[in-house]
Amino acid sequence: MKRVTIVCESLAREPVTRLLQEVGAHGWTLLEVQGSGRQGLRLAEIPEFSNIQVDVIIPPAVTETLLQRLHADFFPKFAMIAYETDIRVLRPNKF
Amino acid sequence: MKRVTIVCESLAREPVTRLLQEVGAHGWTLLEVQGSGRQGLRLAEIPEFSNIQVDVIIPPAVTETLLQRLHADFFPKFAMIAYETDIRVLRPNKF
Amino acid sequence: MKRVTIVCESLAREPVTRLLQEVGAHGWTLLEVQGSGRQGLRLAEIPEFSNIQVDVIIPPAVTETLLQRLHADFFPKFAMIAYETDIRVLRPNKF
Amino acid sequence: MNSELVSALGANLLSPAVLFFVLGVIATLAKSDLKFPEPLYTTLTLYLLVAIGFKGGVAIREAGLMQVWLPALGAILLGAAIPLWTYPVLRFGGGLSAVDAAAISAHYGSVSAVTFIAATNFLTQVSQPFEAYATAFLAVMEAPAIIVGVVLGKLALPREGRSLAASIRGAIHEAMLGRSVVLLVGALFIGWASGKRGAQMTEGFFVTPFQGILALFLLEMGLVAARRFGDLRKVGLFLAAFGIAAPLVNGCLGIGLASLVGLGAGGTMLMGVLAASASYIAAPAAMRLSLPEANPTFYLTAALAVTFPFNLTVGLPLYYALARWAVGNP
Amino acid sequence: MNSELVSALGANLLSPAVLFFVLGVIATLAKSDLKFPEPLYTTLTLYLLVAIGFKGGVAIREAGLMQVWLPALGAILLGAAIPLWTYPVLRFGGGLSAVDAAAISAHYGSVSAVTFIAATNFLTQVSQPFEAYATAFLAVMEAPAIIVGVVLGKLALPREGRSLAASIRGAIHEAMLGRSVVLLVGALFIGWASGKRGAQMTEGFFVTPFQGILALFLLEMGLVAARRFGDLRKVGLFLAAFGIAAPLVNGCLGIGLASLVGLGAGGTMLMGVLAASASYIAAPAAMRLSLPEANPTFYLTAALAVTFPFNLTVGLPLYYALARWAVGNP
Amino acid sequence: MNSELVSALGANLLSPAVLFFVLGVIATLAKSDLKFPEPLYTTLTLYLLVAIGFKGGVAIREAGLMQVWLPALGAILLGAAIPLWTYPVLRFGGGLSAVDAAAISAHYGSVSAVTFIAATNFLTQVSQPFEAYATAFLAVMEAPAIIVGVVLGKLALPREGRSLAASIRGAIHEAMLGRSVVLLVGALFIGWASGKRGAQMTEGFFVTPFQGILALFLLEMGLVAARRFGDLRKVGLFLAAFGIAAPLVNGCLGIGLASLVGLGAGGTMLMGVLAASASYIAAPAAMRLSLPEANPTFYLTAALAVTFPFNLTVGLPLYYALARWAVGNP
Ligand SMILES: Nc1ncnc2c1ncn2[C@@H]1O[C@H](COP(=O)(O)O)[C@@H](O)[C@H]1O
Ligand SMILES: Nc1ncnc2c1ncn2[C@@H]1O[C@H](COP(=O)(O)O)[C@@H](O)[C@H]1O
Ligand SMILES: Nc1ncnc2c1ncn2[C@@H]1O[C@H](COP(=O)(O)O)[C@@H](O)[C@H]1O
Ligand code: NA
Ligand code: NA
Ligand code: NA
Repeated sequence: MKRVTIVCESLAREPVTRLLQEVGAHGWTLLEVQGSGRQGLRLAEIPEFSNIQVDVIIPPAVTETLLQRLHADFFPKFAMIAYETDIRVLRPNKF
Repeated sequence: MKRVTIVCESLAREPVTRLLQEVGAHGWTLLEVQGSGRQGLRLAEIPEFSNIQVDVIIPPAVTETLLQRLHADFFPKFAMIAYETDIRVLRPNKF
Repeated sequence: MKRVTIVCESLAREPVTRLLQEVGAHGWTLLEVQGSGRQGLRLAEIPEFSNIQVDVIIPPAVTETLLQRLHADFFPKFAMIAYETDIRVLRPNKF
Repeated sequence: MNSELVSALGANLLSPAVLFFVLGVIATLAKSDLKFPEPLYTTLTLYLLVAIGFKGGVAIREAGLMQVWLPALGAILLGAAIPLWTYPVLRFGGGLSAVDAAAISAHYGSVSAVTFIAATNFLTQVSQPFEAYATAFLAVMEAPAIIVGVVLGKLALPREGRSLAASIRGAIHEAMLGRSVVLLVGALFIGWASGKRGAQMTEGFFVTPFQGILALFLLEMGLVAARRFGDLRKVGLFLAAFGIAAPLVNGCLGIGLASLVGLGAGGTMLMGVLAASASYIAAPAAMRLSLPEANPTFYLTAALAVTFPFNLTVGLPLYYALARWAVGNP
Repeated sequence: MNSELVSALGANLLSPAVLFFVLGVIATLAKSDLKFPEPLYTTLTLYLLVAIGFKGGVAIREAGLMQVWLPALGAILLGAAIPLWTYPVLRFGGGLSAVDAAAISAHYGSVSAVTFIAATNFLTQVSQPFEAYATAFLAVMEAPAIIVGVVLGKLALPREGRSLAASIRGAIHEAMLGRSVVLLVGALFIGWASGKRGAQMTEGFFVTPFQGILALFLLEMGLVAARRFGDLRKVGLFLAAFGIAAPLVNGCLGIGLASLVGLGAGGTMLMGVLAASASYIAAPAAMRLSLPEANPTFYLTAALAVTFPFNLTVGLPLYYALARWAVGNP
Repeated sequence: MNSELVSALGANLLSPAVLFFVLGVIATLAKSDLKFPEPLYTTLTLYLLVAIGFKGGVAIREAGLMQVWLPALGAILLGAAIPLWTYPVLRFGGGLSAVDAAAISAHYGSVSAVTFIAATNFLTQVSQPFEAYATAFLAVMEAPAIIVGVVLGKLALPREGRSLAASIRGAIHEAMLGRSVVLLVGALFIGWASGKRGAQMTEGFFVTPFQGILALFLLEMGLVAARRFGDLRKVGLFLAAFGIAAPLVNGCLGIGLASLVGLGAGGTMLMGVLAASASYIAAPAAMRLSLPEANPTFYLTAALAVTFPFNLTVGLPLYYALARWAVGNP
């Protein structure tokens, strides 16, 4: 199983979680985070301009679709990074 | 070394950290998170009904015990997922 | 690509992010976390005595420098753990 | 009584507190992204519990414990007794499983502090004096029904590992040392110990902004409650009807009891409100830990999406009218 | 008028609100680690919007809708019209790209609630009565310019996937159901519905601590604005100058309009302030979602690091002097 | 004096502020899950520092700087001098390592703002007028002992990489630009600049709810302090005794100094409280960064689990009695 982690500006919350549903993820976990990157510092002081991190556990097949969609539709618009980690889950049939 | 990540309803906080101590973990890191899954949306608005994520670094041997205990005692009771990642730690003798 | 995760007392925030810049990281993501370890419980109640987690994505070469610097200059001074995970990033040229 | 009821209803529905609740409901239904940060929720509940507890303690000091013990005992018994009628109704009338019936019963025998606070606000607004020491009844009514509910539920489950006694100990610990009871009972004691002097010193914080803060908090409650409206379909018509019928019945029981032990119109209404209200924080938390087999969708939806809004909008003026009629104060 | 302007300027610069703003700026420049937690920021904005909205609603009830509709309509038209002059100036005078010019125009046609609130504070301080229902103008002026700005920007972009109509619908949704509009309009309605009674009940929360809370919030605004000072180099001299010239021009337009529709000196100043202020929350959020091609550094730096501090310190007394002169109240 | 001490002690122990502190202690000891969210902690400290600083600034403006400079200078010298006696006692009497002795000394020479605020509260409660400009002493006493402590500690350590001068510069930066100093000194200036006018405008926020907010904050401090009680075993009896003896000695030093420079009973008590109090936020943060070799368990437990509760409950009335005696005001 794979964990895909997306760190992006919090305004992307709605579209990102909608995308996760579209590609077939059964859930997600969301954190409010601070960050620094090409688009500068985000201190999580004003909710509209802070960062979120979304972790989603999906089967490898779904990962490809998800990363492609992120690449095509999200990266041009939002301050965002995404990466994938190999994980071993308990109760894999859940995801 | 392994990192086990547990995402669960915050009411499980006490029992989960107690379990970690029982299986011999020397520490843990805890985050307040939001989430969506089979048991619906958890927006982290009311502390009693929000989610936490617990990360624990343990040797592979301990992982098995931990995952088994989670499977037997926790999964039937709590909204929860758990997964394991391979990591390389600095100062492994600490864990 | 590698993800290095540092969990440490929040007073180390300034020096840690400065170090990341020095070793050449192009960004970082920071979370406020609670924790338990050798130095006791940190409940994230008083900001001065709480914990942070810093995740940084860097090429493998940089990882070594970073971990060495952490080991030499930070571990003797601060309550801190650090570990590394293999990840696959979207748009690797960004990091 | 009728025209009075209508005017009380109007006054309640046009009070800022209720209107902010409605705003919260509308904002959620309109899919606005309005959301209170968790620390604000926690701060507001902390404030409301401490403020109401403190003022209640000062009132107990003034009234003397002799005035308080009898109705408080009645409140405890009433709380413990409510599950005894709701359980069979839910189990056999509604066809719910034994654990679910037990869990829901625990919620309706226990109390909602916010409903109580809104009721004191309502009484202030209609200029009806009331026994401020009634906060003591709030404090003692949270736990009994939770314990009874856990016992009922555990009896229905196959006995395994943890014994019944251990479960009940767990539930008692939860019910006694939960955040809300500690704050409420602690503040009651502090109010009692520091008395009028203490009340004067803290008036600018515990009294001056109280009604406004309550209004703000009810905005949040509107957001939270409306997010559960979608689950109404899942719980079915029976439970939705129960969520309105139970407070009506329990409200009458509370009002009857209060007029028996000799409370005035204000205190009688408050006892009615306590009986009518359903817990949606303490009881769910206790159920998750002591009766995890029960389905949270049932008890949370009934308590939060049906009973709470009903009591807040229509219930308060109704219990008030009934209380006035019961104490013969037309 | 001159000596009056000087004394109003002094009074403003020595008011706690402005001094706390300056403290925030200094703390950031001195590299102090002072930082407000996000929930506190959210709570303070929530409070300020609800309090000002509620009081505005009470004022509308008292004044009657007949008094309000005409200037409100004027405010809407003014907001929508401002981008029509700022867009060409930015595009052709400043050489900015079409999307950036459109996005910045949206910000200057829209409004800053905090600037408005600081203006009411200023009026209270100089004991100048004002039409409290002016909050209604604040509420209706947020959206129009945002929509106009999105249209201007989209027209300049190559047409792809999402149609212009869909973008505009998105922007309207953002502008209408964003947190700030929901809170402000909701509180306006509640103030209107609960009237004087409601005002009395919540006075201890919405009025008593208001000025102090505003001062605390401006400390945070000083921290936030000063963090953008470093970007001033990136945006260039033209945009910095625009950030001061635009509010001066728009302020005059607002004051002219207000005196035409017959507002008093207070209301006239407030209309001037609304026109002069630039949005730095609602408009940026809408631009990120509806016009992501525009560079946030431009619009945020201009609105937050130039226009907001300028209006708060020098602008308020200036618009006040102009408003008094415009209504012939020397 | 004796019977007065007893009655002042009783008044203090039954004040809401102290009782809420005790509630916090009990809640932690009873293993309740009561916990304040971090943003609430931050907000409460922010409020208390700004409110006390602002009022102090207004008082300085009224008293004139001529009144303030001499006792302020005394306060600075006293703060810097305290480590000079505590260091040898801890090092040679208690057998602590040089770094630990230096770090603990820094804490006891520095000050606790919350203890000071509780003292002003106490004085208000017993209707004792006091020099409100004493907040200036609080502001200037935070840094000196921290710098002296770092120097003492660094001298004892083998010289490596970073020079002594660099360490001290680091400590000064920490001590001068830390959150608490910025807020306190900033608010002092603002109070001074905006004067009576400013005080009137913000009274509903900085004065009206002040005592209640302090009580709520002390609930949190009770939770926090009690969590350290478990470490008392680790630090040993000597340090526990030091945690009570040091404030007594330092309190007398402060009271002696204050009566020399001619402060009244109120101001004398406050100077005593400042000398007696031990820092538990600013000093620990500075030590972690400038003297990381020192063990935090020692200084935090002594300052937070011993000295703070002692001063709050028994110390305040005691220093008050001593101050009245010292200024010949029986
Ligand atoms: N190298 C990195 N390591 C960890 N997080 C990063 C890194 N680069 C960017 N981020 C995160 O991604 C967010 C958006 O990145 P950017 O678009 O580069 O500003 C930043 O605010 C950080 O939270
Ligand atoms: N596929 C998933 N990816 C990431 N997090 C998940 C996923 N499924 C569930 N979770 C997290 O686990 C919590 C409990 O899951 P559940 O029991 O399915 O409601 C959710 O609230 C999420 O935070
Ligand atoms: N075994 C572990 N697993 C996960 N996190 C840990 C572990 N040990 C320590 N930590 C984290 O690292 C912080 C510092 O650790 P320590 O220096 O051991 O107190 C703790 O507060 C935890 O957040
Ligand atoms: Na009930
Ligand atoms: Na404008
Ligand atoms: Na001291």
